[in-house]
Amino acid sequence: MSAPTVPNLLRDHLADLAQNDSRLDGREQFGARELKLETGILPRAEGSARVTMGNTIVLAGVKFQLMTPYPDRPNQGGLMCSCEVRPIAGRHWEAGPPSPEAIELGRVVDRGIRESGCIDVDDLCIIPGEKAWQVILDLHAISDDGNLFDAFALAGIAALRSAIVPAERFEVGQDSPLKVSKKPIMCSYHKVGGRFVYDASYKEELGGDERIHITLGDDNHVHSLQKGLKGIFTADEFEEIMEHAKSRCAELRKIVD
Amino acid sequence: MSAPTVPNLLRDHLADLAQNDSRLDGREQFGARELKLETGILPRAEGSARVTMGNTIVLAGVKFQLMTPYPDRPNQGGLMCSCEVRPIAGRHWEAGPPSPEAIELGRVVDRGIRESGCIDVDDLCIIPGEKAWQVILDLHAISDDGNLFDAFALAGIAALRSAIVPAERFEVGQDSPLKVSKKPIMCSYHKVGGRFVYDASYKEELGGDERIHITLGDDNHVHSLQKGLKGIFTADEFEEIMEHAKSRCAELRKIVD
Amino acid sequence: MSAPTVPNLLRDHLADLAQNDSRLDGREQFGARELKLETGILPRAEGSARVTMGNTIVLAGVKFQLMTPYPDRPNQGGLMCSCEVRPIAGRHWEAGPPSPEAIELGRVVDRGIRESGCIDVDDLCIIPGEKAWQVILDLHAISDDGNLFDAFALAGIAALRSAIVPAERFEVGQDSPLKVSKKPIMCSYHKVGGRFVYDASYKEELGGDERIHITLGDDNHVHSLQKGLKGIFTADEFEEIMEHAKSRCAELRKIVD
Amino acid sequence: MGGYGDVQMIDENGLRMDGRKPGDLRPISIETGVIPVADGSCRMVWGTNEAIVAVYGPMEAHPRKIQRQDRAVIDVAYNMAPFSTTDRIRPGFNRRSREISKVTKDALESVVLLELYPRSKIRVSIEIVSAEAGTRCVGLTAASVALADAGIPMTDMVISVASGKVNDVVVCDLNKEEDNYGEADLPMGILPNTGELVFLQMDGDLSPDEFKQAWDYNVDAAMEVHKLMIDALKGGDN
Amino acid sequence: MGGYGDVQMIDENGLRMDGRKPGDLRPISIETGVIPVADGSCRMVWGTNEAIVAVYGPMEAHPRKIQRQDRAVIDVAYNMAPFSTTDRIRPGFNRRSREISKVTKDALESVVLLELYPRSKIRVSIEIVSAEAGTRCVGLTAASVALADAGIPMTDMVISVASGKVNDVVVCDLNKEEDNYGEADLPMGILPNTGELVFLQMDGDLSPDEFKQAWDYNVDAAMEVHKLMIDALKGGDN
Amino acid sequence: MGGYGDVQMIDENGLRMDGRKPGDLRPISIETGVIPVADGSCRMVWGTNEAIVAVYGPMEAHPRKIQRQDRAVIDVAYNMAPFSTTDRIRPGFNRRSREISKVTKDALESVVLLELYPRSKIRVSIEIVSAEAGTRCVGLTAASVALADAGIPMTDMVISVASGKVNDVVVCDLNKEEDNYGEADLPMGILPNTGELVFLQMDGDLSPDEFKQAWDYNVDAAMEVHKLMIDALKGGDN
Repeated sequence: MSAPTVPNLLRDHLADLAQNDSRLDGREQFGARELKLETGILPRAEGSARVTMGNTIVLAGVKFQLMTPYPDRPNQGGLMCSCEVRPIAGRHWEAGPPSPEAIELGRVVDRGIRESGCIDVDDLCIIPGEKAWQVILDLHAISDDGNLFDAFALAGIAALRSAIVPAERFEVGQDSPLKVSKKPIMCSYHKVGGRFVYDASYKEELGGDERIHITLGDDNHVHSLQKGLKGIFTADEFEEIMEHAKSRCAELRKIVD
Repeated sequence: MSAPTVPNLLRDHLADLAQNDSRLDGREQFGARELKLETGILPRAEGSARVTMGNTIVLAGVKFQLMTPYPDRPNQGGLMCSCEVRPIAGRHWEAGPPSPEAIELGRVVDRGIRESGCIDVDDLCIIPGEKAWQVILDLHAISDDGNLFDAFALAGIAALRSAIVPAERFEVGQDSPLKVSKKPIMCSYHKVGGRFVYDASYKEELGGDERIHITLGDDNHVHSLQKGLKGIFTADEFEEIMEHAKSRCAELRKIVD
Repeated sequence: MSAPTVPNLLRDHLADLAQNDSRLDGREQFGARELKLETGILPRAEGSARVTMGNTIVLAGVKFQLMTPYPDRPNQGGLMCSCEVRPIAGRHWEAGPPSPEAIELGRVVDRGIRESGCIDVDDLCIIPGEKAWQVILDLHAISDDGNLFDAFALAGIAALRSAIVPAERFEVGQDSPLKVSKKPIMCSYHKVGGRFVYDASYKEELGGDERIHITLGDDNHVHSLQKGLKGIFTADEFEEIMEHAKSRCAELRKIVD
Repeated sequence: MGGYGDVQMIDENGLRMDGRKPGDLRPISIETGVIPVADGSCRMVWGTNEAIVAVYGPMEAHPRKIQRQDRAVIDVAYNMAPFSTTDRIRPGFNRRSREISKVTKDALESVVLLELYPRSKIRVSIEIVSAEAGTRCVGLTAASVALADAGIPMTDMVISVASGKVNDVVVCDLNKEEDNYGEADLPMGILPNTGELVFLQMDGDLSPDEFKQAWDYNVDAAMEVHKLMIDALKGGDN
Repeated sequence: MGGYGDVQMIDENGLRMDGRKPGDLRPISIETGVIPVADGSCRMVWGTNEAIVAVYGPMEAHPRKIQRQDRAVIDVAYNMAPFSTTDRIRPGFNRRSREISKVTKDALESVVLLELYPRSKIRVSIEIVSAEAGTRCVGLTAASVALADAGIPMTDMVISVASGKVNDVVVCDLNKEEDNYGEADLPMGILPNTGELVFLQMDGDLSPDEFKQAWDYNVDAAMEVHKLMIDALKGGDN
Repeated sequence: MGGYGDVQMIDENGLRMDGRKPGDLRPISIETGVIPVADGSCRMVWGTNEAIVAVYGPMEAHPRKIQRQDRAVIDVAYNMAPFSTTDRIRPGFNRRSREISKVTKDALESVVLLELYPRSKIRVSIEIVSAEAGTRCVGLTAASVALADAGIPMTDMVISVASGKVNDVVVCDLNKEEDNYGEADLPMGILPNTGELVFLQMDGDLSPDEFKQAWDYNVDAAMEVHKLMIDALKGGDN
């Protein structure tokens, strides 16, 4: 992502709105944009999902490969999560090697899913020491109007939960659904106009400061956190968004089912 | 290749010449530059050729490696064609990763040779599933005064036809000539001054528009086509150059013998 | 390293000093800066050394890996020497792929150590054709005030001589000291103010011309030479610095013990 | 072209494995405005292919060295998503994608009125999210729809179709198996109003007569696709 | 987080394998001015971790496109030396290092008075020459000491500590085995004067109560480290 | 230097495997003007080595940052063609080629009158199309001929030769087997008119006496090669 000069007029406007407890599109501080989740939409992928959050659209696709287990973990397969934001997604995304922003995006989404332990890598073993499944989750942005983090995380877990292990094509047994035992959900907050808002749009990201990403699992267990960008926050601010994340994650978890 | 600003004076001059059915060096529309083909000129290569077309000079060298056949094609070896234009070849060629122009050049020449089926990859198998020959054809430009495509294609097929399989050095049998069953020949045409000409010089390329590359095999079978660069052409224009290509390829096919 | 414009004032000043047989810090032509060599300073490395030469500081660390011997050398392990100068070492060193200067630096230091034959690669074999040690010497600059070449070479041989082969961790026998049979020592000379000086500082390098690196072994055998940068020198000049190198290498060889 | 094998791809009635006659196209659907943040966009589903295209611009061309004083440049990035094929594709540099990006750019620059936007850049991003032979054709055709959707003036649309040969029979609009086991592939880019060409590739083996048949199939198919494009653009400026 | 296993990391007396109580820090030593050619520098030894940090600048920001008209930028390069770990690390590009460099930069830019140096760059180079869990914390903390050593004005220092969970016990300042076999890792970057945060990451699994305990350990530990930093800087400008 | 082995490379009469005496050069032929589109060029065949060199310029130096206000820079690219050796060389980045390009540039910049062409660049491209030990010497020597062919003013030519040691005998101008199985290699770049040096490398093991002998062989050989160069340039400006 190219670094746009900080747009001071936009910052001022966002600060004014915050004073009146409003946002560019009229949402409340923790209001969400309209959300749509569709699965099974990519014919060549073994699992797939499309998430639409306002004008933000992302795709997730799951593919499988056979791998030889690592010598020190002969009973385990692997889960890989790869994240690309290509120029299609917005005029601020450019071709070339991944920017620091894109690397962070991919790693944070990956950690949220992986650290929840939703995929049991022992289940992916076919013949110990010889053959195991590698599950590859590819996240692909189509339209970036802000908050790619949450859109990717949601599309990712939904695609995994829709995936069929293609054992027949690889001649190692019968096809069966991939076992996904948990539903890690990410909620992201951006400091805009001096306070944290939920599900920021691209313009709010552009005129905002730091962001915090929270991934929660069942029983509100914390699986992953990340603070990004320049900015200072207090323990009280964190506690406020953590409270919101607990209720919002619970809502989203139902949608994934 | 760096993108020179379109030289409008040159374009005008080329258009004037075309009006009078002439070219910069006095050739006719489909006239060719003087051509020289030499083989066996590189002592370290198993097959080699040098092609000189006017002031354009290229080398081709063939090397062999042992490979393990791909699991799904246990009876096949491989043919790889690699094409480099390094700064030696002209002041408009620069060091660095291959430009889009160089990538297109390599892929078009490669397809012309590969798609003709002139090398039977089944013949390259030594022990099914275990050992096969990989034939590597490297094309190397020395002096670029235009039409590298045809020079590379001609040097390539000639080098392959001169190649000796180095079985003794690899201790897998007796040396023998590489079997090359066909003679695909490429003819290239550039739109210059509003009409297509054959065997364009570098200045004609610089002041011209689109180009069309035609590779023909025995009995005028078409093996490969490519239109390159910005430009529109009609079916009639294509038919005219296809007719010329048929007769010119027949001439060149004799030279390769 | 970025190429600073040649600082003409500095060159003039250095020429004046040379006229009076002096140097920026008052040293004589062949005077050395204060030298400190410490070994065993990196807890995670199997061998290590820190060399301080005036304000120049470098680290060397030795690691071991198991390798499969090359088919044509079934009884040999390997020695690899890798050299990095990262931005920490000075404001003139920048991030990114290694500059031509850094590549030369690494290759010259590597050759000095490798060509002396101080590590007998036959000794590194564990099971012929199956398992051998690969010794990896990593050189890391911390503070560059000139003459990284000599600092790296000295740290490198000292780190190797302090290394313990970690056979127990790899379950292939008992730990034992790495056998290092020779002590190659490098001395570097820079043409500064029209004459060669020993152990140049960064400012002398900046305002100087060509440099010559000499690596000598036992009995003054020559193991490696390199002339770097633009500049012309005479046979007499070379003989003079070679004489100094013989005596200085003998001194340094004692320090390594 | 993977070569013959013994795969039978045309049945005793002259029909193809998916039931098409030799000259038939696969089903095609076209949708515009699918990317809210883009200046123009198109989703084209063609058989099991799906291409999504965004157009951004005209915008300032940077870096400066790609600028042309007298016209705009088109920057095309064609890419296959990792999950678009049976075997996953590793992301990253890829000569095939670079070449397809270049020939697509060459074709589009032939019809866009570039001289209206000196020193500008028009960015065209083609993502293949599902692939089933002929993706370069689908991508190029969808790109011309997306340019129209963005309101970029063009002399004509570009429609791209690939005919080829399987079991010695010339067929229109190769599907995946026909592409894998067939003997030739001839993709063309055709201007529907004049029948002129801006894109042409071919590889394999076609006799002169077969070549003529494949060419004609492509031209006829282009006219058919053109109608669908006009419908999708609702009587727009083509 | 490598997951449970059967490794017993807390003994019957509630002590950790290296003898620490759950809330204890590893031994820490701090030294400044260790790189003669740098504008500021710090060596921090923390357990068996050793980080060496150099600060260069403020200097002209180039290439031009990274310049900001109204403030300085900080360019952070975090790197692990090849010999810093049990298994050698291959030099070169590495997504983990890029991400740590970025979050470190984000944290430091939150406290440095950037607007004092418009159009400038401050270069911070962090080399981990010995690694034993928590290197990102050691690097960030040492970087804030090196910035102070270079005389760069800051609103506060940054102290970074990681607490986590092993054998279902929350512990402060994870060591290598605890990091490998533990169940969670929560690194934070704390401003000692206000208790505010500029850096936060976490992965693994923590219940709400465990999370609270780990957070509190980090805040307390930061105050302890702060005293050592002040000593090292000899009552400097923090 | 591959090390001893038991390979016998000097026979009972003191002759080498290719029949040369210890001080003899391999056969050398030199041709200029071999690249029609270049400003100067040279093909040098030396034993089974073949180097082709093109010189372009002086021309505007770009990118701007490589420009020097007071002189020209020489941009040298040394490359071995993939088919130049028994085992094919993969094209692409290569530390050995980078280092040889650099030392060749350093040697040529020592003799070219750079200050005549401020802010300019002279491009020297060296392609080794057949390799048989000593390619860096052949490339550097051929480059100085190509510069003369381009009419670039120089204070002197550069002639480069490598002597070395095989079976404990010092020999001139190592061939491939001598280079592979020999014990030392000493390439030097010599100015024939003054005997000064602009290029020097060495690796292996030479006693002080052996070193002296190898050095003398190189100086004598350079004078011999110089005559061939003058002939090739037909009494040109050297």
